[in-house]
Amino acid sequence: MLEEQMDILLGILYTILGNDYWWGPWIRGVIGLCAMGGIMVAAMFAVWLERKYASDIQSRIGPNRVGGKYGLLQLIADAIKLFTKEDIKPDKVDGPVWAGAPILMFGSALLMIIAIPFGAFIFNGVTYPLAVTQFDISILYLEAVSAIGIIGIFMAGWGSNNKFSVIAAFRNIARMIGYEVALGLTIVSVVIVTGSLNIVDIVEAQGSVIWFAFVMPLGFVIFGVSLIADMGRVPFDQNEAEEELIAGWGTEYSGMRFGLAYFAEYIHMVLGSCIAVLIFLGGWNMPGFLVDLHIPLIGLLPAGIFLAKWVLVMMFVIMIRWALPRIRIDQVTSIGWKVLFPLAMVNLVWAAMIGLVWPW
Amino acid sequence: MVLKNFEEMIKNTFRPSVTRLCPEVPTEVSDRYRGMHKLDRDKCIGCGICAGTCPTRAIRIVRYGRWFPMIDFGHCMFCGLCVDQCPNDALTMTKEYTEAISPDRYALIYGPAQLMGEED
Amino acid sequence: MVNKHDVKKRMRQLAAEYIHEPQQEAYKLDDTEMMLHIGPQNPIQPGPFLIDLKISGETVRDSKLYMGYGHKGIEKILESMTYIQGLPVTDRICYLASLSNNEAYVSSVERLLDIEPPERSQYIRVIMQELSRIQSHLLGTGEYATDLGFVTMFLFMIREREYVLGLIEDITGARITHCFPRFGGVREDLPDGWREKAIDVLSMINEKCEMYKELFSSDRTYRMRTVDIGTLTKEDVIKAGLTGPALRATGIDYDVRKVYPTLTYPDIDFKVQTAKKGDIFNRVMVRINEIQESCWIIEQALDQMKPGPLFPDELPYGRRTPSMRVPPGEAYVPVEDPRGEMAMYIVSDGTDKPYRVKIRGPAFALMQGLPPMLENVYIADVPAIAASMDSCNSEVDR
Amino acid sequence: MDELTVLDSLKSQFPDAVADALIDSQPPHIVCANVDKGKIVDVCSYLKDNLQFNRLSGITSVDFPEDGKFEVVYLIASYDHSVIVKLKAEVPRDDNPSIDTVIPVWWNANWYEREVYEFMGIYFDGHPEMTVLVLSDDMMGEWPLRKDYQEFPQTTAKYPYSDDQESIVEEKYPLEWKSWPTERHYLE
Repeated sequence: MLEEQMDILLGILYTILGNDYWWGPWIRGVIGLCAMGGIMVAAMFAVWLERKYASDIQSRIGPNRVGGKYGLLQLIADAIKLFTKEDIKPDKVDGPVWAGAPILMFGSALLMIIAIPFGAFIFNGVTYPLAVTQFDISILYLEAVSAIGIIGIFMAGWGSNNKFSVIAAFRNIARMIGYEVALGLTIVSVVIVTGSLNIVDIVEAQGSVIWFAFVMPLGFVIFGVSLIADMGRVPFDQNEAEEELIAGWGTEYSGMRFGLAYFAEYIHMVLGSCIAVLIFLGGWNMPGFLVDLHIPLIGLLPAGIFLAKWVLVMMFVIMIRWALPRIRIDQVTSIGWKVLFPLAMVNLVWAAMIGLVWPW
Repeated sequence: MVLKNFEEMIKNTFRPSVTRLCPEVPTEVSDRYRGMHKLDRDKCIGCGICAGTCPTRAIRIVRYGRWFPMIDFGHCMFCGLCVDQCPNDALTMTKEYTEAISPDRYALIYGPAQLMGEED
Repeated sequence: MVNKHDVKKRMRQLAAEYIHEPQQEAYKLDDTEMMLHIGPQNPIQPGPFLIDLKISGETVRDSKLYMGYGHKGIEKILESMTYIQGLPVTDRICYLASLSNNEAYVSSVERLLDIEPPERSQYIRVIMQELSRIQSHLLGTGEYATDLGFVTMFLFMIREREYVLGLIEDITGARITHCFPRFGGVREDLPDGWREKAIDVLSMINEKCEMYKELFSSDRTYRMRTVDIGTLTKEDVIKAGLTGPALRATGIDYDVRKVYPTLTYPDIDFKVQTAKKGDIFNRVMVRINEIQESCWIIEQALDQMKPGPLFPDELPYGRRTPSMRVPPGEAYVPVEDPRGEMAMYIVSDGTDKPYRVKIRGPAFALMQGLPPMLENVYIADVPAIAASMDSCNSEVDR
Repeated sequence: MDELTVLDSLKSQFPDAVADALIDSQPPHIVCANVDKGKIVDVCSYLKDNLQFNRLSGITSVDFPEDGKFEVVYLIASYDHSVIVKLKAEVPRDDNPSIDTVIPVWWNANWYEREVYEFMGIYFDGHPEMTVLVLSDDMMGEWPLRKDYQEFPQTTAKYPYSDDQESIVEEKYPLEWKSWPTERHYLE
């Protein structure tokens, strides 16, 4: 009885997946919508995790009222508050630039979604990555699109007509130039080894041999530091250092405009963690010490593995924020150019040597 | 290196939290806590020393049968000088402090009856 | 009916009247410079004050300090109150050091009255002074850590401070405004079982201080922000007349507890904590060392204490200090506040109210010495330097 | 360096300018002296250069309207020894009371002098910026710490009744003694 039903179900799945017509725009569209909604939920989860984990670190209780004992729905309450706030537009801001900045930041974060595979679905031995699109230069696309958000921050700083905001915007640009180079070079080193700019290929390359975090640990550390700098989190959150610059570029924003920009930052953090998992931590592949168990990778299990890794990376990023003081902007740029950039070059040479013998 | 910090933070994650849920779990105050006043009807002689010594002039002597103090908790700063100087130890301080908050400042004026806990 | 447009117009007029071309030298700007007004309301500040920074890029070229946003007129208030009524007012000079302020006031009045508290009271006052120092340093260092973006450290220190406040509350009955010493003694004796509780808490704080020191000195990002930044030399501190940890961090072992010993400090064995370089890192380290030294002082005081009266026998009133006439004269007794030398210069004319009270606070000198330190530093160092001085704005404004 | 040395040195160096020099009987044994108003900078620089008084602890002022004078009080201490010197300079209480600044001697006299000026109205000749420090700009010229300053409320708090509220309370507690207890209980 059960077997019959399973057969019917598998038959339907096979028809859907095996058929190019179905696997074409429709499925991708559905995945895209799911990813869109999922990323919002994930960002809300990130905010909740940040607050809850920070409170654990600091011996506090944290959110505990809205949505049960653990305050799971706290962010919904916050969102309602932000939506219903008065939209205050300061008198002397540069209107379109000021109003467009949060939209641009949010948009750039959303643009990244389409290239990222959020796990995979394995059926009949065939891997179907849960990505909206699969194109050959997806990692390059991600790099390019994520940099658009920085233009948004500069627009916010400039359009606000506020000294603190403009200082923050300049700091952001200076930091971005310093760190985007190292970030790009580590990604290039991964690309050299795998010989592909497609994230799915990179993940599959790690599945067969070993994760890139162990192949090039130096590159992984550089990537991690640059990524945190890219996300703008402590110790690299000079662009919104509240003790120095009040709220940095966000000084003149309030209500949902602020909420949008704030949310965009968290989406950025969520997607950044995803990228770290994908290109250095093996994506949806089973961790090495569990491979011997021979658990068959079927169905949505890979997506679950991906999710678990993603949560761990997020927790690490959050933990760093609460464990370290902020460093100064001149130190940030000098670390970027004098330490990370040369090391990234060294890593590039190392990757080229690995690439000669890859796959082992 | 910064690893020491990471270690300390991760260790701290597993320690119990030291804060408490505010209105649900009451604050533990010490025995000597200087909260709102309590007046002993039998001991008070209505001398007015408390009113004379109050730095914020929150105490006033009024007629309630005999002379008794009346305290404005909106002005009281709980320094305890009135309690110290009370010659008959009629005025004491309790651990109660939540009642000293009100949106209506006139509700904070406690007459002798309220201080003695006799009515409302 | 108020028209919204009219309100806006009026506000613009007011703004135009208010924003005038400043005449002072500090406001003349080059093409590459701009003024950054930090304050009077800013997240970095413990109280309201205004720093005008002349910045060029990320570097501060010049700075100007404006005080007085929290002026309370305490000196004038004290003139209009009797001596005992003035005691709770001295709590409000700086809420972090209210016990030291009480002590400075009470010891000056005791000089005028020519009475001396008995030994037990003196020991209790020593204990209160040191507890006050511990809680002030914990909060001051925590606030400073926040200004570096190290929020967790602030919450750690607040957590420990809570236990110290609990100890103080057990004795005085209040958490921050204590009003505890009296002329010639103290309000109440130590409660039963306080000694054991205190020793537990103090040893815990001692351990935690070791942990803080380890975290502070091993953390590279922290050292990058603090070592060799905001350095004060010996000449600088002598010029600015500083006292307290900011002075001792430069290597001068000047401590009011040693130089003008009051109470039973001469009987207690303690070391004046100093450091060599006088930068931010050293100032904070001196503070944490002082917390440990204070724990040691309290333990000694608890051991040396003997049972006895709280007030001298010849004093007729004890803790029921009435409004009384004080013989004419002048008194000035320095006391070591958490931030430095605290003293009140009290002039009495023989009535029941002080004729003049001058509050000489340590934060006044610290604030005055701040603008020269802010030249040619980065903007990010401004909060770090200002917070490492641990100055209390409320005390400067009074 | 002890109190007697300082006292003798001051007396011998400035026989005319220093008067009523004595040592306070109670600890900390402060050396008190009245100094001629015109000689204050000389005495201060002598103290700093020859007796290591390198720390100005504070400058304050006291108003004596009956005697028609202000006293400017200099509290001077040192990082090297434990003697405190208290110098008093009398300034006549006329329309423009003034005294010389001691900023050339001690840099940190700046704010103390500004404070004395805004509160007491004693002008310090030669001070680089004699502006308000803690008061607001429009209070300049009121000299709030002078004894004849009228604006300060003599009672720090008024009982918070409006007239109608007073009647409500009176209904509840019939007040026969309405005035505040103004008599203090003195203890000689």
